Amino acid sequence: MSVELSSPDLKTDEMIINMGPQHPATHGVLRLILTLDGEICKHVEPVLGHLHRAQEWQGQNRTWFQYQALIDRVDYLSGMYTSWAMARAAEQIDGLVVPKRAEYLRVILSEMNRITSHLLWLGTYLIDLGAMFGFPFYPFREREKLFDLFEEVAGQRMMFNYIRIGGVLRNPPFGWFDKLKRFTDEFPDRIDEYEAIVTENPIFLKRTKGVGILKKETAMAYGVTGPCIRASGIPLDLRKTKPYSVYPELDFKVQTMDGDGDTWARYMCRIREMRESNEIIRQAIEKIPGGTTEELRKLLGTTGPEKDESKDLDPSFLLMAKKQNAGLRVKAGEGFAAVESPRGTIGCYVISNGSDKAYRFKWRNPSFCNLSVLPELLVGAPIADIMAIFGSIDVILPDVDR
Amino acid sequence: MTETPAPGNKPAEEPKELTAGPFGEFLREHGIASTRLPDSTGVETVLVEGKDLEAALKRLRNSQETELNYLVAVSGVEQADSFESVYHLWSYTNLKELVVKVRVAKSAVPEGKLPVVPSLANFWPAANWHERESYDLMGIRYSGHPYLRRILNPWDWEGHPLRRDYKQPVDSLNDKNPHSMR
Amino acid sequence: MFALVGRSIESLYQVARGLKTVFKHTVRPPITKNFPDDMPDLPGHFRGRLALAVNPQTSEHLCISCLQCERVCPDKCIQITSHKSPETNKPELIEFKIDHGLCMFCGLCTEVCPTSCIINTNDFEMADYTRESLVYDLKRLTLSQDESAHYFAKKELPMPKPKPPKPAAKPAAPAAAAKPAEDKPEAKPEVKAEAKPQDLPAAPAPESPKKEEQ
Amino acid sequence: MTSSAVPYNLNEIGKFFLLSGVWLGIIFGAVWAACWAVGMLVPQLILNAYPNDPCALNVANAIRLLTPLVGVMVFIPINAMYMVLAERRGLALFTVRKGPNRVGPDGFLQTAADAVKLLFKENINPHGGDVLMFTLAPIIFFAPSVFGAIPLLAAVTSNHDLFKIVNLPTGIFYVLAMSSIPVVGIVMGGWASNNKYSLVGGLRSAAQAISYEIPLVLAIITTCFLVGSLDVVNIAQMQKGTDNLASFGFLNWNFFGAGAIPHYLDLLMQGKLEGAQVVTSAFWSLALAFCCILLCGIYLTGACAEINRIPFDLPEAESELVSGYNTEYSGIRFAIFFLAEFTNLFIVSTVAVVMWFGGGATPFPGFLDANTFASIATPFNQALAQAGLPPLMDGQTMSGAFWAIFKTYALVYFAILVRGTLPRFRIDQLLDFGWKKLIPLSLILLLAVTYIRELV
Repeated sequence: MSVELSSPDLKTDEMIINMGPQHPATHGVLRLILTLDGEICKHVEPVLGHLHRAQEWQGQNRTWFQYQALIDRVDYLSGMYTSWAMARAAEQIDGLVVPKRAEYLRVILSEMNRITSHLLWLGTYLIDLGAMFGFPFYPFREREKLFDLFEEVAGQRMMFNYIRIGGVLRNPPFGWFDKLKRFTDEFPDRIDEYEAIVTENPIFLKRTKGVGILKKETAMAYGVTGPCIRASGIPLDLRKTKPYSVYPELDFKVQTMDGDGDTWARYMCRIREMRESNEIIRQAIEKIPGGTTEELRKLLGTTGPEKDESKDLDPSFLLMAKKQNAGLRVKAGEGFAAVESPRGTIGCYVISNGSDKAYRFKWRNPSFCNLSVLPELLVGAPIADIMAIFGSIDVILPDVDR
Repeated sequence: MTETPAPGNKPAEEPKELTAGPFGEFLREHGIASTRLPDSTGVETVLVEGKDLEAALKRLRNSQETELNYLVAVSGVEQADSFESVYHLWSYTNLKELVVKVRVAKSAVPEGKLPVVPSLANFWPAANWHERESYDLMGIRYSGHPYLRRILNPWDWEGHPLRRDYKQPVDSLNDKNPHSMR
Repeated sequence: MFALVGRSIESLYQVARGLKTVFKHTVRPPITKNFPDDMPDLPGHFRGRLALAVNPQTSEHLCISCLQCERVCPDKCIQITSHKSPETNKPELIEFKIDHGLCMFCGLCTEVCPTSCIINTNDFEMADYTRESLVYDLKRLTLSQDESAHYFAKKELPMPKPKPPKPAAKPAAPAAAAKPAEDKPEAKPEVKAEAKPQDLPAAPAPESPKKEEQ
Repeated sequence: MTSSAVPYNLNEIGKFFLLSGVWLGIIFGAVWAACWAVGMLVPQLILNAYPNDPCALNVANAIRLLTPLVGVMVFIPINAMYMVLAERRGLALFTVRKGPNRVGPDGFLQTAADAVKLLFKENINPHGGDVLMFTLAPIIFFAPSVFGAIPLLAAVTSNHDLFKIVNLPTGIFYVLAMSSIPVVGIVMGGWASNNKYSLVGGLRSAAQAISYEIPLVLAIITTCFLVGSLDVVNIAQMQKGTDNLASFGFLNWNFFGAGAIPHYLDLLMQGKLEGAQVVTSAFWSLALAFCCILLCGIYLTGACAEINRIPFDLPEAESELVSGYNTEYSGIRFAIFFLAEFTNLFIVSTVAVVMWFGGGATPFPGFLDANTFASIATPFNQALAQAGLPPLMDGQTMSGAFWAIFKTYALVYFAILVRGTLPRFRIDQLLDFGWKKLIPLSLILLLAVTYIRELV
């Protein structure tokens, strides 16, 4: 066989590789059918649904009260937000006004949850980039601390089941706010440490700068939300653009990045968001009506839970606008509510017919929508960048597949 | 809510005519007929014909006045007598929101066929996966979709699980099977 | 050329900064806990294995067979068998089964229980060899009087009122007292005296009892 | 929340050092005992048994010749076991964890348990794979590191009588030649696995090894050129400094310009420099030292790439290629891959120590040098002599071995620290870095060193 190596007729074949669903870096069970030319990606087809649990069907076949316990599992890294989206949808339909204290507790716990989610992303993203052994443990350390706090107030570390239709489940225990305050004090230093290791690291810069560029127009056309689109320069953050809950009372900035929105910008955006969330928590602790649990107890003049039934209670100190019981019903109507989750707009479209079950549930999951832009980003990228790009859009597969 | 009668439990139908909201006016100015539906929790809701859908959404997306350039979700809904495809439109730049619905009456769907709604995926990639999902779970065929394939269920799945008349298959991992592994 | 040299030096500096930060962690104490040796200090509200409490004062079984938990369970993992007592005309508990293999520890059953009978304990080590052994029956579920007292204090549950004395022998009583202690060694430690607040105002407190009590 | 109260972690650090000390004691005890038995005890026993038999003399000598091989054979597996444990515990220290601490006292036997586990696991042949190649690959990967290590034995033992035999006049070339063979094993393993990820990993490895071999060899050649020898023993000995320079300790190392700085200081103290010469000489000495530091850096970078350590672990890039060439391996074959990886790390560190960090020379004259060790060894030797047995070892060898190993492990720990910090390159960036940065730099250094050498 005489083949001229420089000839354009040199016969090469495209290689088709199945990346996933059991690949270590597909964050669970995403399957990417890659068509490779050498190490360059020619075509990508994501195959979803390996983790499909029929969350919408379950919502329609369980009572509101039961389904509240399930929806943390839709996006298990930020369970507060799925709960919150559904609670908001139901509250909108029902016309409930959630007490102030409950809203503040929601904000505090959700921002904590945002931090844990971003921390997990940070750790796993560095694993995707190959820093397998050292760095990823540091974000997880802080995450554990937050999970301990979650455990004290909600009962479990990830499946909170804390935000309920009309309020929240319970007040944090004594000393909880102090612990949280201590965490917010030390957390910025920890982020500084992460940044010292990662942000300016030449290898990290090489791997991320100019890689996986997501243009504004593309991002908007695909309905990308969350840090991904903020890194592309569009200040879409529902906490500011469509303010809900008590966010208007809190002082914070939407973190956007200039430039094209490459992988590094998405990284940086999340780092800044963590700092911002930390500030939000700090402010919310200051502003929460009734103060810490100890102060609230003192205010109410009660010592134990038996006497909490006092009637002359300031309504903003309540936790629930609607009594939670097994026969919880929501008025007939339809509504769409969205909250800003760590991954973007998480929306819940609910049609209720007044019974104790919803007539139709539809989740608008940020991961699902953000993932749809992946084939666009991956074409032309080498195989090593697939993980850098895929990791940077931060999808969580249960959220994609529901 | 008029359009949410569950089988067996339906509120009274309100025949009174609703006046067109700002978006309805906007659509009419551009020659697209629309019907105002009751607001969904304070957001204007319009019903458009399937054939007008693409034109309407292109207008709403590209026009300077509206700039509804953020397609939040496409949901398939099965009502008592119709299938609906619901489009939640937001804006990246301003606070406007709109809900657009397309209805296909069940009586208009031939036996053994799926209800057909025109697809947006060709000019609005955000709709691509949402429409696939809606097709997969609710069985609404989006005509003109570039790659209308099941997305959450396996490719060889039979039936559309969120339909009210869907029968769950009995397999080894299923409670209904007497030899269930559970 | 100089730019290249400058960039190289900058890069080396940044790498060195990273290495220094990592090396600094050597002197930080580890966050690892030696798990079986030192058990985590779980909060009272931790949602662990489900159990049935007895009255901490009188060691009566608290379950009134109202079937609320069975109905609310999203996983349908609770199975209650009861019959109507001929003497008192009230339901009496015969068997109570929880399939912990199905349970997802959402805690809804504990929220609806009118007598605070079913509670989430702090026990989370339930690994077993068969699926069948994950199905806990009444005997394995019922806590001893000490354990009940411990959890009632830890969760700040209101003390239940003793049931009115019954003329007939209680079928549920034998299970209540005879609970082997080694089942839950880690739950034994001293009852914490410090007050932990629970549901402050209007939490989803056990809704008005007697509602389902026929 | 409570962790920030106590900023010190002396407990864990202490445990780490204790564990290292015990393991190192075991390693050297075992190697020493094996070498002593094969090289001294057995020949002496044979000679004692057949005092005047020429045949026995030949047999004794033949057995004596086996000493280096036995030493290496004993050393490598135990050493790899320790290094795996040290890596895991070291990384645990850097990442605020505890690391393996269950098997044996405080995790002491973790790797032994792992080794046993791997030995008993099933060898799986991938479907459609080439079984012969698949089996040979780990051996080809592993064997060169064993044989490549042998000349270094002479260097680290200060050319002890027993190890003289393995010293080659072109020892460093032999080591380099051997170190380039393992890549064949990787490519074979990747090919024979019948797995696309493995194949990509194997090919990446080939590309990487070829591109990083050049700067690595150039760095070593430049240093050899500067020193004027290819003999590892010679190179190591020279860094002790000649008689009048020996008091400068670590400044004599090739790392600091192959004796240029001590030479300059010596001249300065003797007052032999005058006028502008004081400055120019100093400048050129420092320039040479700087070049040597760069050379060492190039070598370490290239070596990292040669042995596939982070940040150059592309052939097994876990997040991209699952595990690269060893995806399909299991059981003893995987164990051999694993063993070879750590052995290679040790060997490249030893080469660096011999080439740049003074081999067995003490960094500070008089600190733990031959005399100190001689005073430790004397009582043992006397006791053995009374029992009619050959002496254990002399102070010179002990000191050399101690310092060479000490420095080698210092480099190994540095590699662990790097592993704990840096992310991985991308393959094209890696090749760019190799071809466009390191190779030109090493060529420039070769020229610069040639020039500066004449000026110093």
